[in-house]
Amino acid sequence: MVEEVMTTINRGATHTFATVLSNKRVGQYHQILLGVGDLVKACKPGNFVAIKVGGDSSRMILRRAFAISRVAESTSFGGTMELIAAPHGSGSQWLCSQPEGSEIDIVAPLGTAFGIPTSPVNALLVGGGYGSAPLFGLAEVLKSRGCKVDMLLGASTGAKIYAPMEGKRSVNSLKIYTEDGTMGQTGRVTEPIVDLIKAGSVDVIYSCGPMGMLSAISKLTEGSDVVHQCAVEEAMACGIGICMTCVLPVKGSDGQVSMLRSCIDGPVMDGADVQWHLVGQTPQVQQ
Amino acid sequence: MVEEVMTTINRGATHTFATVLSNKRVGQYHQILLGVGDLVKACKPGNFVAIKVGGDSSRMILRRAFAISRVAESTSFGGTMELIAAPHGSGSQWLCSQPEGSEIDIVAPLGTAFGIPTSPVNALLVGGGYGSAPLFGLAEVLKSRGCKVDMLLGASTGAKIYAPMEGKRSVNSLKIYTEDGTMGQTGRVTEPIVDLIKAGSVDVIYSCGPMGMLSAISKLTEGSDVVHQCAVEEAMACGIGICMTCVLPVKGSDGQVSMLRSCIDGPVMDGADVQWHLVGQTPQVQQ
Amino acid sequence: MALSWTDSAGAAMTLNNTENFDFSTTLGNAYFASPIFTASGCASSGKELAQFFPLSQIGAVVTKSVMNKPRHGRPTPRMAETPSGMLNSIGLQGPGIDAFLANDVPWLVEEKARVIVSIAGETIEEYATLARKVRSVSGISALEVNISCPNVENRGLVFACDPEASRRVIDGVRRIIGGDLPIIAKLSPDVTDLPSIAAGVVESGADALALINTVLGMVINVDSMRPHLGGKTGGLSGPAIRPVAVRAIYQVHQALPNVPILGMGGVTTGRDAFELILAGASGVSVGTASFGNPHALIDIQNQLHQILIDKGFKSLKSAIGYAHRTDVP
Amino acid sequence: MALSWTDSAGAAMTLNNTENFDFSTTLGNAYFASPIFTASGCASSGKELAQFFPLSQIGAVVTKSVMNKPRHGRPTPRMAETPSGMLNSIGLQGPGIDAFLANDVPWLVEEKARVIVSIAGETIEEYATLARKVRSVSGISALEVNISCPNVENRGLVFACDPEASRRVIDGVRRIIGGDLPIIAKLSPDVTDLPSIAAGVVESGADALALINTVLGMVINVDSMRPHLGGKTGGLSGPAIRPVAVRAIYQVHQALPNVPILGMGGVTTGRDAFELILAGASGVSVGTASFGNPHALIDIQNQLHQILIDKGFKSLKSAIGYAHRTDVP
Ligand SMILES: Cc1cc2nc3c(=O)[nH]c(=O)nc-3n(C[C@H](O)[C@H](O)[C@H](O)COP(=O)(O)OP(=O)(O)OC[C@H]3O[C@@H](n4cnc5c(N)ncnc54)[C@H](O)[C@@H]3O)c2cc1C
Ligand SMILES: Cc1cc2nc3c(=O)[nH]c(=O)nc-3n(C[C@H](O)[C@H](O)[C@H](O)COP(=O)(O)OP(=O)(O)OC[C@H]3O[C@@H](n4cnc5c(N)ncnc54)[C@H](O)[C@@H]3O)c2cc1C
Ligand SMILES: Cc1cc2nc3c(=O)[nH]c(=O)nc-3n(C[C@H](O)[C@H](O)[C@H](O)COP(=O)(O)O)c2cc1C
Ligand SMILES: Cc1cc2nc3c(=O)[nH]c(=O)nc-3n(C[C@H](O)[C@H](O)[C@H](O)COP(=O)(O)O)c2cc1C
Ligand code: FES
Ligand code: FES
Repeated sequence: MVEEVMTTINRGATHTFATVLSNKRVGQYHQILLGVGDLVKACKPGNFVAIKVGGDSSRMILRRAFAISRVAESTSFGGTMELIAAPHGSGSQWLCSQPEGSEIDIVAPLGTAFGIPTSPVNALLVGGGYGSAPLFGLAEVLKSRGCKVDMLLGASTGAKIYAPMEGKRSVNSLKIYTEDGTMGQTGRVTEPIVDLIKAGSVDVIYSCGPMGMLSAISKLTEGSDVVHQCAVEEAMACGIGICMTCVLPVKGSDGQVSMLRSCIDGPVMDGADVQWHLVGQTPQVQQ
Repeated sequence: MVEEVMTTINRGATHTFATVLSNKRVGQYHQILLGVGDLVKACKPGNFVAIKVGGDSSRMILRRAFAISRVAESTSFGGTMELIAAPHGSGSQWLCSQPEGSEIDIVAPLGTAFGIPTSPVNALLVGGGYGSAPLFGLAEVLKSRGCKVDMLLGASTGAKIYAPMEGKRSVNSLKIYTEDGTMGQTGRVTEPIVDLIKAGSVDVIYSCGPMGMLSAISKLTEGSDVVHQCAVEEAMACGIGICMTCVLPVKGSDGQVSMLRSCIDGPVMDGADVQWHLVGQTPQVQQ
Repeated sequence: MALSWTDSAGAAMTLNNTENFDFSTTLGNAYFASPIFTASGCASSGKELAQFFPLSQIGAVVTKSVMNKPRHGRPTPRMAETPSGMLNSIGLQGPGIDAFLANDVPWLVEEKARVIVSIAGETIEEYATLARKVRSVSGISALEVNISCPNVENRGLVFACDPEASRRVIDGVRRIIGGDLPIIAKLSPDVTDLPSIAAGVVESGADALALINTVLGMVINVDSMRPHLGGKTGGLSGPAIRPVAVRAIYQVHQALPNVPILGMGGVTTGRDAFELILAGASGVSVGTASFGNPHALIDIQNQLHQILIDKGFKSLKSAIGYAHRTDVP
Repeated sequence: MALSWTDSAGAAMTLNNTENFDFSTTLGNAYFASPIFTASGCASSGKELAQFFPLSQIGAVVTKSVMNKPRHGRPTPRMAETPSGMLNSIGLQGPGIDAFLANDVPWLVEEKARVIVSIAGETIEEYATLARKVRSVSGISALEVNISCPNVENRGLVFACDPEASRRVIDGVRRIIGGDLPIIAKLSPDVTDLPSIAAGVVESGADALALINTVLGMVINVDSMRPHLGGKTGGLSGPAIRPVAVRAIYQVHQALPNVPILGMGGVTTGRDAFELILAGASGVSVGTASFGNPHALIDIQNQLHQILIDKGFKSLKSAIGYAHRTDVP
């Protein structure tokens, strides 16, 4: 029997306005700092924000999802939230063009967060493109729990690597891979993972990036003891669990596959449960 | 036989970008100065401009029409065009919120112009609300041709009267009427016209304002020798003569009524020819 | 910038405190304190929206169309944004009627929400089965019968596109339900002659009509150069289709002035809801707007309430179909 | 900011100078150097757009549907902007076929434009009369038969909504025209089963299909609280309906892969034109987009040309219906 998991939305989720405190270009991305007040208290690494784009008379009617890169509480600005946004289509371009002082309409924090181990473990954080954004905040939390934190970042080209100076301080090691060799080593970020798993030097992998990367890592961890927590990226119409557009085939504890909403049962999911080979298909209903 | 008049679009019409040089609030209006270059050479009093509103991802797909208030050639900015815009709905509000330096997409000059008499005459200029905008430029031209220029401006309230200081210099007299008495005399701008016509002190009336005002003036001039040139305001989808949405019933020289496009056979039309009682209806086809 | 909806409780108070104005509506014999409802499939089963406002504050929750058996629905991608609209092809993913009635309805009832259950079947028999199961549960205000799904017995033709099949579905459901629960037949706009389909289902026992379901559309992904949606075609919703909804409601209200209509299609503001009511809607469902604004229902409800009062209406009911009045303008 | 269209002559040169790429298309036996046409009713008779670019530079000018007698059309207001779209109710205002053929066609021919004449009638007989008059004039590349107008002989039902009436109109026109001039039947999307209507008119002699005419819609003016348009209902056009156009073209191309389709509905950019071509259009008409951008046709033509080359197509023709290919993705 397919039993739909009745998840509820992130209890911290609030619909409010945020002020753009700064908007800087970093490589091919924009680093956008939002003043969001007390809402930061509810944000955890892995959560995302859904942003209304295009202004009042826009033809874009749906929100756009962005990972929360990190949050902070500053004395001058109150709670702040940082996003790393790629100007992709009209919506993200609009966001990236918002000047300091603009008010934007957000819903946050949304979705699941990366699970934090209760005891110190060896953690490998793997980020693809802007997928690195939430990993630095995660690294800080893991470090504070005594974990060893190694990080691998990959992208097609150097300008798509996001690795801020401050961020580097919170990891034990950082390796960069680009496909065109313009930064770090030439190749894919997934290449070194096999050996790390074999060597037993990794307990948990946290990943965020393109679906292809997440799926490849899931394959690599298959059969090993390594836990793989990945933040998926499916197109979302609502971000709050009411539209059923963002589903992924996920195997439950009973062995049955159901179509789970990646906005409320994700974006962070167990990579071993996601049925990567069924993405874009519909599993058979077993009764 | 209804013979459709095959008018062609204003030969000066150009589709180009203009720069917002300044945008000031004046009463309930915005006085917007655009840098438009050589295009000013083709602009005549009565012409209008069609402006793309809302930016690239707007749900507003049609241009908005605004009378060209006046044009000038300055040494520092080149050709400039001034508009007086009321923030009415989303499109005009967008225009009124454009900061200095914005580039806007315009098509101008469009439509017919006020006819200028070849000999000096007594001209009465009647403006309702922002309808006064093109009258000051017209007044200058008339003055330079030796005409006597009297002006009547009316609006529901004082903040809707547009009468710039410089403009007042180009008229022989200026009287203001407001319905709520907050500026000038209390009443409607049409009230004094009967006596002026009777007194024979007017040869031509130029009017611009709400359709009700234009229609009322046409009634007052009926049977007199006074020529009435009015700038009409019909909703326009294209502004360039290709959609047939902006039509008005107008009697031609053959006595037949046809539905003429107010964007290319207007906005300036002979008030005596417009069949005001048929606006919003369809005349019978006579064969 | 002040947010009207940060204090939704306060907002609701305003609604209740207005004397001399009656905001209530009825569909068949069901009474609703407010005419603003969720749209089926656009509020899941209610829990998720309850994070943003109490479900008891809106007119009713129309639940996602449920089928007899659990269903995975269509493959992803399931959505594409289009100019002022979106396409969806969910394919009626859901837990099946038994789990739904056991879990979701009791929860909604506990939340003091008015509940309209939407059912969908692939055969006329399935609709009857669903109706039988719904009848056995209490706390439900009305039954919405979504006949805009393909009829597996008849060339996959959508029920609501076939006058005869539409009639037979409603007839079957009516026999089971008896006279107690109002039946709302939800129709598709993708037909040549909507008023005649509407007349047919009313004759067969529908108490009210829900207009409109999504408009059939498609997007080609210009990168892959193939249909973008997993299900190829999808349903177009959102402001883009509002003129189609207004036309459908106006046409059907003109043909059947005594049949209440639950209107929907692109309603994003109180102004839009007012437009549908003037055209002939007795209630208004809000679908896609909630995706862009989780407080859409509350915002729309507050705005509509204010507009009706500002226009001088003494009740919502006196505004229904007001655009049809024949006195000289 | 550079404006691509300030030098439209230069832009056209680019198109001609590209070797190894064939941008041409055919509808029946008519050849067009470019697949981008005006849409009927959205370019008047051509003169007005000629201010912005030479009409010889686009694929063809489809003229405004002309009737036998001169016509005033519908009362104003005739338009309402809607989200990403607009409603129009022009009601086929025009000079009548005689004045049109005497004045407008010769002017277009002189301008070296390819001309497609669109005709509209209220009776089957009127279509035949129109066809007879058009046949007697030279310089016309194809005849578009707009059957989306009400049939005065049959309860005002729109011809294109009635399979039998559609067939009879096309049959009558075909008999008059003989085999020389391609006949393009323009269909309405407001039907339950578009592919069957399409098949009917093709059987009756249509060489090609024009898809889609506007979608029936309505706007209520919330100030007057009455229908906004003078004609009450109007036709919805613009980007809002593009997903409906893509679906219609895809469906009909699937059912009738050998019948050329002149696609239209919300095309504003080269990307949009490409989407319709992938769905199955052999040519693309641009309507409402010209209202917002007088250079829309030239812009779209240039963009489409570039997209096709960038995607590696050797000809426009090889992209037609490419989204239907069945090889594994
Ligand atoms: C949970 C989550 C976290 C994300 N985090 C980030 C981030 O930190 N930084 C960042 O730059 N981007 C992030 N994205 C991707 C971002 O949401 C898309 O780039 C954005 O939605 C594109 O919108 P657009 O209007 O620019 O593009 P368009 O292509 O015009 O968008 C059209 C539609 O497709 C959807 N869409 C397009 N691309 C994507 C995509 N890659 N993922 C999901 N939906 C998409 C849009 O939401 C929109 O509905 C995230 C997406 C998800 C789901
Ligand atoms: C020839 C001409 C000259 C004009 N000159 C001026 C001027 O100098 N200053 C000024 O403030 N306004 C002027 N207007 C009116 C101006 O075009 C409208 O205020 C504007 O189009 C409203 O657009 P919106 O999006 O703000 O309003 P909305 O009401 O949201 O517009 C919706 C649609 O209705 C049309 N519309 C709404 N109101 C009018 C109107 N009054 N006239 C024509 N179309 C309308 C819009 O163009 C749009 O298509 C002129 C109109 C015309 C036709
Ligand atoms: C994602 C999504 C899912 C939907 N699911 C259903 C459904 O299960 N049953 C149904 O009757 N209508 C369904 N609809 C249609 C809506 O209830 C509504 O009729 C339509 O979307 C038009 O309203 P809107 O523009 O406000 O969304 C769905 C619409 C959307 C967008
Ligand atoms: C103002 C206007 C007038 C139109 N007149 C006609 C017409 O006379 N004959 C016709 O076949 N289609 C007519 N159409 C429909 C268009 O040709 C086209 O099919 C439709 O608008 C969809 O394309 P678009 O979205 O590019 O405008 C008209 C459309 C508009 C907007
Ligand atoms: S995005 Fe709507 S349910 Fe996930
Ligand atoms: S506005 Fe299009 S013809 Fe006048």
